[in-house]
Amino acid sequence: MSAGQLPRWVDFGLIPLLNLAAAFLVSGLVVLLIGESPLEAVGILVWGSLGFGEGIGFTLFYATNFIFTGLAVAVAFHAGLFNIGGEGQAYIGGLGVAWACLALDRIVPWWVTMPVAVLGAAAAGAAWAFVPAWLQARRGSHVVITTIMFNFIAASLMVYLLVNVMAKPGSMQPETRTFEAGGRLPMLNDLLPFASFGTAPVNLALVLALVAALAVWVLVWRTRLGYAIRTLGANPTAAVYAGISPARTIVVAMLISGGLAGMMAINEIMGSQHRLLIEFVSGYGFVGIAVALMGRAHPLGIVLAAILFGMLYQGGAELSFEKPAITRDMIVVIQGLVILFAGALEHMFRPTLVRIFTFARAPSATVG
Amino acid sequence: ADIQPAVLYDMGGKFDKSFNEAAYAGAEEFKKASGIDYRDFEIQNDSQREQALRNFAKRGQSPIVAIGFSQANAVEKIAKEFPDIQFAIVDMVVDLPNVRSVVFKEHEGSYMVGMLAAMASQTGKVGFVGGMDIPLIRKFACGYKQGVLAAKPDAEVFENMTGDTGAAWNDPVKGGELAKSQFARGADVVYHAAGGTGIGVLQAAADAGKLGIGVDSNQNALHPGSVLTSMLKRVDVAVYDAFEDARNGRWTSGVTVLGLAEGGVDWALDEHNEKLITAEMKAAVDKAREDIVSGTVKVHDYMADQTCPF
Amino acid sequence: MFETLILILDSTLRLSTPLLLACLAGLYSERSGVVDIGLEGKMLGAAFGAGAVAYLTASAWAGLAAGIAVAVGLALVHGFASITNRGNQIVSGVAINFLAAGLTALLGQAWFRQGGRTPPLPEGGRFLDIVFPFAEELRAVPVVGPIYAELLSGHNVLVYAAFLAVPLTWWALYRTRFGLRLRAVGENPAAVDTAGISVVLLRYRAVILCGVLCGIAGAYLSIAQSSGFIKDMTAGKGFIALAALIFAKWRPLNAMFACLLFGFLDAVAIRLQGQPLPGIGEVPVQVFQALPYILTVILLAGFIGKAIPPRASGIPYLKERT
Amino acid sequence: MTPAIELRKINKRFGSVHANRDIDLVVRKGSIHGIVGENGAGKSTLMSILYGFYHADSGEILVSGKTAVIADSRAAIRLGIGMVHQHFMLVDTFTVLENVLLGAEEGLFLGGGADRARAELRRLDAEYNLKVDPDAVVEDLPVGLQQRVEILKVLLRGAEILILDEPTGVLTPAEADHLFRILQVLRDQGKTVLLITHKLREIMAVTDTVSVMRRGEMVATRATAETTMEELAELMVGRSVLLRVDKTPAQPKEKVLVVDHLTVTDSRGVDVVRNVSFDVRAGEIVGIAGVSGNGQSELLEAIAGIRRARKGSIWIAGEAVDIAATPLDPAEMRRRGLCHVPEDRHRMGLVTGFAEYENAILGYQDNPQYGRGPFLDIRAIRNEARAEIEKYDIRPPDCQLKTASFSGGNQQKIVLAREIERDPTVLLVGQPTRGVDIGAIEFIHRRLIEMRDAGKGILLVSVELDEIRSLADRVLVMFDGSIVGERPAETGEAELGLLMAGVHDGTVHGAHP
Ligand SMILES: Nc1ncnc2c1ncn2[C@@H]1O[C@H](COP(=O)(O)OP(=O)(O)OP(=O)(O)O)[C@@H](O)[C@H]1O
Ligand SMILES: Nc1ncnc2c1ncn2[C@@H]1O[C@H](COP(=O)(O)OP(=O)(O)OP(=O)(O)O)[C@@H](O)[C@H]1O
Ligand SMILES: [Mg+2]
Ligand SMILES: [Mg+2]
Repeated sequence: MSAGQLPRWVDFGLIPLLNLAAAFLVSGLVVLLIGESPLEAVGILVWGSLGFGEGIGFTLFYATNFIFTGLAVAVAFHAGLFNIGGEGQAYIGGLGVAWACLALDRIVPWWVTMPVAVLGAAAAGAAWAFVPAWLQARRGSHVVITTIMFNFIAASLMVYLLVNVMAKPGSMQPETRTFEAGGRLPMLNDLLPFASFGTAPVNLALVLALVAALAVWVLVWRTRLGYAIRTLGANPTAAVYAGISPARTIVVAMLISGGLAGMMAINEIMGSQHRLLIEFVSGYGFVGIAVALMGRAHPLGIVLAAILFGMLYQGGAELSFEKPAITRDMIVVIQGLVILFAGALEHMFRPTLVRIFTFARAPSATVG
Repeated sequence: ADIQPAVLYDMGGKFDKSFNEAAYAGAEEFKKASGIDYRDFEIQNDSQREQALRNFAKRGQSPIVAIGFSQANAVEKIAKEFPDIQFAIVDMVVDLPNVRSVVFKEHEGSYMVGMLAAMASQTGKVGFVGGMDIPLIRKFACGYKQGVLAAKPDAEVFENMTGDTGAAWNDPVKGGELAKSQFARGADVVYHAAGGTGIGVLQAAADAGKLGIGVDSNQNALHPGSVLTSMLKRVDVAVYDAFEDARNGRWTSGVTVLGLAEGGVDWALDEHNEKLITAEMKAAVDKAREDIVSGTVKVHDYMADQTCPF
Repeated sequence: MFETLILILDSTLRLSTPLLLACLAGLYSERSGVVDIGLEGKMLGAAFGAGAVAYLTASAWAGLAAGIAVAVGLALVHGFASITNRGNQIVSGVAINFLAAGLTALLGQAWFRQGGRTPPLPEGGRFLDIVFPFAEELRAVPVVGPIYAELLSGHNVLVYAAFLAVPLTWWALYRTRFGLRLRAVGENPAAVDTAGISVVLLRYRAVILCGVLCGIAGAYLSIAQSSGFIKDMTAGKGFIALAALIFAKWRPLNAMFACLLFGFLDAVAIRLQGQPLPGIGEVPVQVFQALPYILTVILLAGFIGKAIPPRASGIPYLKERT
Repeated sequence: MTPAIELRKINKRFGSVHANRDIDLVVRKGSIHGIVGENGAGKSTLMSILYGFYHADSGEILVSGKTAVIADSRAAIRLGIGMVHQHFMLVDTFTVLENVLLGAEEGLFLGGGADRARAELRRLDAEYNLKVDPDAVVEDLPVGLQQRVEILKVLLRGAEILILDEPTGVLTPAEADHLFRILQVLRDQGKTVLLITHKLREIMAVTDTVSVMRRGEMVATRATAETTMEELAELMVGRSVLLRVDKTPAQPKEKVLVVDHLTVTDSRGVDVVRNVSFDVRAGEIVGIAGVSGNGQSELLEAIAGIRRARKGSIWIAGEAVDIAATPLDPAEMRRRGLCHVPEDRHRMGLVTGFAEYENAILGYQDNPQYGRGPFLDIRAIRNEARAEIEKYDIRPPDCQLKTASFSGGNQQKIVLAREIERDPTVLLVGQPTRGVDIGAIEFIHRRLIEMRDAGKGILLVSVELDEIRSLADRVLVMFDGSIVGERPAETGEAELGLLMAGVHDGTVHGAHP
């Protein structure tokens, strides 16, 4: 799609804004339907997510999760693979984090544990992506099916491990013991002197996520491997022609994808919960699909989309806290509408704007 | 001044047809009786537990009742931050001076309905359908088995779990299939501890002309004549009491264990199932209740040693 | 043993029905070139619509109609986004899943105040099992009896509809004008366009058919297999149906076998769960929970070759590169 | 007599591109009317407007003297207009019959319509000698036959006005002649034919009238009898063009590529290349002639390391490559100095979604000069791409532009530049000028001769006999997977044509089963 016909600020500024406005307009109608004031609701949503330090902190905390899972989907996407397995890969990634933290937290400070945990998370997530990747590469088994299946298998594995192997004795909760200081990432609030994120769990993993985003950008557009990945995704026959091994590239791309998804667990497990617990991924992997696609598989877009979703999560929580009539389901509806209007219907206003701008630029050029 | 109570539900949400819903019922009951409104919140992910508790606390809500064992860590943390606010947690113990912990002896209630199941069974085979294979559900299952065997030592108990994802608590279709599979193996009474999934279990029992047993709240009315009884877990009472005690200035912290003796767990008998419970059955469970309360019969608590000897 | 097998197969039929309906739904859509990962959402929406209306009207048929209407409505949203506005089809599907999950719970709570559940259905609100003539009498006949009485007889009308939809779909796809054009538009929309056929209308028809079948699938869940709607009751079936569709390489007969296979694996896992395995002994229940998925992966790796989707699927049709 | 078609002041813009500008055109009924023009001149656009595939921004269309509103292709078909598109509009996975049936089903169900279509196909075969197996799947057919299906589609719908957009780009001379005979029969039956082609020889041979387009405008219309190729070429390009390749006799030196008993089996298990042996020396161009689909593509791909060979061996610059045994590795072939311009630039030679500079390193992405370690040095790559753009006059000269936005001729130059500038020992070239206008053809041919003269060995595969004859120093003819003969470049077209049809030593060699 050539963007040439509209000024850049329209393409990258006005159109997304219009789309978001449409999403909120329709959401407003739903809010109106259940008898609340849409304006007030938007106010609370925005204020709740951006209006004060702690709100921002929560927004960024959620955004961290989405950056990881969004990047995971995007890397696979560039290789022409649709990895729906982020959910399972992140879940298993938690194992890597937990093993590192449980082993080290009482012995060494967090900054020693952290690299081990990051490696553990990435390795575990990558390992979970490996089988689908290998099957796709060698047997042509469709990665969409296998990653869906591996999400379910991950859930079973984790319940087994958490209930029977890793649970702290005597606890009702299928969860490990809580990590000591050596297994906890510092909160950004404590790290940055000027920050005022209050008690929000936004932590060092955010920095890690941003580094990951930058690394993905470099990987995809500035390395030979990224070139191979994109070539394979865009034209598999050309990739073969260019001496790029499809099998190898598929596996590598999926390993990176799985590793990124696995790293989401750093934020949740080492950064916030400080223990491995059941179902901690709670849908972040799936939202990653929407984030990646809305961000057009570009790291910058993903970071922005992740922040938008972080806002919806945090602002939505504030909203349902303030307005009990607006339940958490309402927030899901709003998310759906945002994905619909800002994602799937992103071209809706385009033709109109093109007409307006062409007209404005050349009022004499009569057409038809 | 009036108290400003609050309830924080667990992930299942306040209409989970299970303990969260019971908590909601208790809070509503209190509101009706006292005219005092309350706040509540349904979390969507683990990070919101602390956030919501803190939000309540900051607004001066008290007492704040957190439902579900998953809230323990959050309650512990926030209760320390706000020592002047009264907290309560259901299903888990948090040892702090401003926290009331309410735990239930689900195994005792399950024991009672297990006995009823065994006695109502023609085939000597009964079933259990749990949501997810987690300790709490094993606790239900274990008490139930002991009860079944107490009434009929040669009885057989089939035990199934629905799944390993959150959907396990909301999958009536799978619940129905699990029940049907147990019926196919000869069971004719099935007890569920599976939230919304259980609706499918009870439906399958009704469809097949077998008996189901409800859980947490009284589900006898769902299929009158087909639900043998329900194991009541009075989370509603726990919530109601917490609010009421705070209002009357009778608030106590510490651990409250609610078993048969305290009326915290029970089995339901009403007009919907009275025809199903014979005098003989009733007599037997009444006897068992006495024995349990007096301590002559000890119902095994799975959580005590993480095993179920049955 | 034989009886066990019959019972497992019986359960297989029940479990595969919603998958099959959703899978065929996806087949129409994807064969026309519109990728649909919103099957889950459409099914969920339909389950809710069916549950709500069947409760209010005490008529299963009215419920079914409502379920279909809801799913078609969501399908049209998908069509509007991906056909008319040429949006990203996957994003649109994701959006529909979110919308359905949120709206069903929200409206369910607003209307029935039971936490997004619909109340249990009244008499007549549910599709009941159809017992074939002489089913009971013939039950005693060896082999044929149980097959007739247990396996063939005693399902609700939607089960039969689902399996009837397979040959119908095959026929529609390969023996009718609509089918020819549908297959063509999924492979090369430009060819259809130059043949003087509207790509947009054709795809809308496919997407609507997809909605109709998703509607039946959803209605089956809430007013045939269960008695009422429960929030999130589709429990991932839409995704499994999608997997089945790929497994089936977008062909109707294969779709039936794929769904039967998934249903069968599920039924076997349910049946085996909680029983010690011969030679292995007591096995953790999670093994059985994961079994259908593990077996699917193994089967996929072992027997099914590469699945090549309809060539134009997922790509919006755009003839003028503006 | 009223003209079959009259176009008045047709305008069409694609965004900022003014593809058709005030086009006027009159096409006489019962004539063959040729249209020529460079790549991107707007020929296809104009025809698509006539066929209702695109809508003109302004202008008027008259069909048989009556103003026609052609809202879509259906309307065009109803007016008796049929079109064979430059890029085939076939459903590859369908059978011939299904393709022909699409849009002409006659009724809701396929049964009756299919029978009628079958009968009609038989009739058309009898009348025009257009044989195809109705039950063959289109993607298994050679391009020549695929085009035949397109023509059958048009005829079956009873078109009175036929538009053919570059129909001969994929045909052998014999096939092209056959097509032209059919067109002449059609004309004699009173039908009107609009023919777009880059080949001026064809224009001179078959058309009655010819119109020339340049940069979206109609610059001239001539009676064919009253014009010359030179004049047309000049009208098209706006300058005079050399229509013949100037070259000196080759001076072959050592063998740089030796192919020995090569056999290649395709995915269906059929031997598509059978026991082929030949060599290429430094400083010569060896041409492989043949009707497309006789194994040339597979031969090239096997040599390039893209396709596995079942038997045989290859020496590059004296070093043996056991291509049957080692795992496939096109990169290794490149390291040994073998470069490859693939036949199909869209399928293989380019990633059209990439920027031009990214395509400039396709296949060479791992070369040390394009980066350090795992990283790519974008600046170095762009500099090289800019140099190639300049040297090969690739237009527009913007290396950051998406490759899809270049015309076919310029895309071809991108591929050629990339492979030639690698300074290979051996260059494999497949269909170097397919769909490319004469200006670009002239340039490409000149570059290949220069390479030869610089002492490179070139293996050229082309279905254009003209191209082979004017470029190659030796000609090998492939038929049904085997090399059926070697001839010097001066050999007459007739003799080569016979070899290509499988006739040699006076016997006809039938296709193997
Ligand atoms: N679908 C399209 N979208 C945008 N621009 C187009 C499209 N098709 C053609 N164009 C523009 O119109 C011009 C004319 O293109 P057209 O395909 O008609 O050329 P042509 O004369 O057929 O060239 P060729 O000989 O290469 O086939 C091109 O330069 C291009 O810029
Ligand atoms: N997205 C686009 N926007 C504007 N112009 C485009 C775009 N894509 C292609 N074009 C233009 O369309 C013209 C025709 O493109 P096309 O791909 O049909 O080339 P072609 O010359 O016909 O090549 P071929 O002979 O290989 O078919 C080119 O001149 C190119 O500049
Ligand atoms: Mg053209
Ligand atoms: Mg062209």
